[in-house]
Amino acid sequence: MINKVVGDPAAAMAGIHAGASIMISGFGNAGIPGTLVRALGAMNLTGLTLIMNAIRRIDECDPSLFDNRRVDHVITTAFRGPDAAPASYERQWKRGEMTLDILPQGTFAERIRAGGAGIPAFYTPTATGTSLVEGREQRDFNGRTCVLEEALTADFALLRAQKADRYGNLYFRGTQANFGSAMATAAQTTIVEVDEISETGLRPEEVHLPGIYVQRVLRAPRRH
Amino acid sequence: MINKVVGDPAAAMAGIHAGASIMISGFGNAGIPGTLVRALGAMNLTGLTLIMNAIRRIDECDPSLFDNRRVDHVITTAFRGPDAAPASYERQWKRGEMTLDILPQGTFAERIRAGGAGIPAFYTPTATGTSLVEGREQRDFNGRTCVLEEALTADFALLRAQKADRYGNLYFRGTQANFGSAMATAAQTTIVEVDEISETGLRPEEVHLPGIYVQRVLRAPRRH
Amino acid sequence: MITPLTRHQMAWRAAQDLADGAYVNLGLGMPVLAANYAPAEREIFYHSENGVLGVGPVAPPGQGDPELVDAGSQMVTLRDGASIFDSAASFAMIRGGHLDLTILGAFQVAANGDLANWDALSADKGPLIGGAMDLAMGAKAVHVIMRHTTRRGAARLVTECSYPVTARGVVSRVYTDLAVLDIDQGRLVVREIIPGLGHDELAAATDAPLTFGPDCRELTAPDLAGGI
Amino acid sequence: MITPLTRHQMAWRAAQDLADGAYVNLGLGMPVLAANYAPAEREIFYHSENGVLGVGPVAPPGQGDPELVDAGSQMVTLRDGASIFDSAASFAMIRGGHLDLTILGAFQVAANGDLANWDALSADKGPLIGGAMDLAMGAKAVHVIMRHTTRRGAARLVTECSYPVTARGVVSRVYTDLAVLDIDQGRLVVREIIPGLGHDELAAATDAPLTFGPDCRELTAPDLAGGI
Repeated sequence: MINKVVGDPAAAMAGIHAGASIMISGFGNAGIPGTLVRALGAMNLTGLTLIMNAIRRIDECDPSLFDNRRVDHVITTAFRGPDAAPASYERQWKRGEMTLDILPQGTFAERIRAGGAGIPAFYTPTATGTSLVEGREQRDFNGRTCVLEEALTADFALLRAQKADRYGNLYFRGTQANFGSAMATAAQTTIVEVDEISETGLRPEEVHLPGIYVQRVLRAPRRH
Repeated sequence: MINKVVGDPAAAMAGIHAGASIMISGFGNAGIPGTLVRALGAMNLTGLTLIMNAIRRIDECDPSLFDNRRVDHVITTAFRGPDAAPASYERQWKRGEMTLDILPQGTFAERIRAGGAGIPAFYTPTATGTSLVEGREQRDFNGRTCVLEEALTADFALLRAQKADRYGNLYFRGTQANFGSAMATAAQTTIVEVDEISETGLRPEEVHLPGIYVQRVLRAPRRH
Repeated sequence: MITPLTRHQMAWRAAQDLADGAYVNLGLGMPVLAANYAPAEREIFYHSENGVLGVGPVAPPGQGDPELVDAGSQMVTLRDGASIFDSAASFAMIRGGHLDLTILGAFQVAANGDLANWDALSADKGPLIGGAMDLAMGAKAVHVIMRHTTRRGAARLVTECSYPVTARGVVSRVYTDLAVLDIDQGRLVVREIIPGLGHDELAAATDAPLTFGPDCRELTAPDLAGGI
Repeated sequence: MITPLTRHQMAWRAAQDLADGAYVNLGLGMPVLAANYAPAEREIFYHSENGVLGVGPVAPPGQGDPELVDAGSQMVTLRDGASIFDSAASFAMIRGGHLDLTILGAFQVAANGDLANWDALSADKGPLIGGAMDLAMGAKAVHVIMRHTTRRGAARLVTECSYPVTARGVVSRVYTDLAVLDIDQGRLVVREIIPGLGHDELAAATDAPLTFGPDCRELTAPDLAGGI
């Protein structure tokens, strides 16, 4: 019998190892898997690669990840702290203690989607003519210059959704899905925290992300 | 005020011209826009390019399109008639009166999705090592040979859905969506026949395809 | 007297290998019959490439919805936990390597795992690819159900495919009416053989060298109502 | 005495050009204010790149859902006909050329339409791109709202951007606190100018040649409560 529901954060996070690459969903405060991020911080793993749209949201969840230098590499679209004074991650990057890939948000989303969809690489017009693509492979299609972008995958994805069932099917509330849907497809192991576990199973109409993309589900109601 | 609902098939099909490229949704009998296909047949246009998963479904809707040699080019994954004797389109192709691009179904779907998503080209492992990719541009990614595929777009897309509202939002029943969702994004003008027009507007939860991708909606209940 | 397996028995045998919790796409013909014979205690999610994960039984007569069909255009039901999506998403699932298994029919399978199942090169008919190339390249495992030989007695298990190839080096297991064979590093390894059939007789019906596993067993299947 | 437009007045002016039925993405800062000032009789669908088409007003205090936010992370409501989708779908919509218009803020705009709005090259801070590059490349039209000069008086409308460029040759209209300008084949054409400001004074505040359209009008805006 399929049952992807786990009982506690330790079971949810089992197997995450030093050096792992981890995608984390979230845009603004929507879809941030706060319980899982804090559990990650408590694991004291080093050499992590974090893949998330806006890095400040991880820092807000659990400053220990950066304060304790757990992260070696970041792939993001927004690597800027909220204050005039630099954040710990900005200082680490400026000091060369952390490497950074900064991407346009649409390229970030599409690279992750490609990673889950078995598309190893694609061309996009975004960022052509900018400093981001200097020295990169470019090619014209229909008179428009495009840059080659490769798929992005990860060892783990951490997501937040509103509801799940034992099959791993997910229902997102509001704008919770954001990058999470694509991340779930691109990670080897996808771990989701949810407000509710549906005992009866989600109806097909309710399923925003099929359970095939989800390996573990943890009930962790949102802190208000 | 936005109102994409049109009153009759003529208004729905306005502007479709000889030589037009037309995507048509449908898999099995689900999502076939029968009323629109019959209206297309009645327009007596020549030089059409039809883009559809399985060509026999068009022929079943309206044999006149092929019987009257309206179609010059077909892009499809299944160009085979249901009977042992060849269908009219098979005969026309064998005689060289019609050209054909035959594609794997996933490549067909992804090329259309790319057309709607502003991705001019992508690599896929599908069909490598087969006669379909002989002489085509190929490249290895992570030790796997892939073939370059370009986006597919069209002048028009004809779809069937269960419900729409005046904004063009669509709700699909069962497996009606199939290729239609992607086709709607890849066509200049998307025309949809539906069983019901929702006067109150679809709820966000009901919207499978946002109205931005739909230009015209026609009420045309399914013939049972 | 030697009795080759019927179509339903071949499908039954393939179904016994379906794992609990597996996500599986069954091709048209014999493969889709396998869904009828999976052990009842196993939860299996059947994927249909037109956009269903969790296909249930075919709808009872008169109760089907023509807008809810499987890849064989049959009106179907949905199992608990099913979901529906569009074709681009469905093939992203396939191509992205998320399906545990696909079981396909074939004209030929080569000892190196090459699969030929998409075109019989008929002189009068047009080509038909459908989803087979994506399934064969994308699924984590590709199993094939096919008769061991053609009606004229020609081998379907070959050293090199003469039919147009669907995908290279992808098949890992073949269920025929005579045997169950694994493809292991370019070798055809016989795991099961029907009672009364000699190893040399099986080899004579095969156009590639056979290896008989040390644990090669009898291939037996229950009587099934489904005829030949 | 010359009175430059306030932030809200600039947003108001940009909003007057929003067409009935348009699909529009408004960037952070002044652009998003424009939604408050679109003529009431026009139906406009505001897109938010985190996955909303049909963003409504900001939620009343205490009634917002923290899981329903716009691209500025504000808790918002939805208008009739709204839909929600994920980020990959949202950027497919943007990149695919489906949005009629995006209005963005900028550090600089060049006379050839180059846009610089993503990085101020701060010594201590990390880079922030967000969705601007996709919006600038993908939308059918790109309009910019920005002050005509920096606080130190340096021109923002330039012959060539000195800030890192977001996208090349994409901007077609610019709303400043002094003027409304179109970019037409590499020329900055002034369509409207605030009362009392001389053409030569506007030219002096601009680092690229200006063309004054034959129908150049006065740029006026109502008094608005929104302060500066």
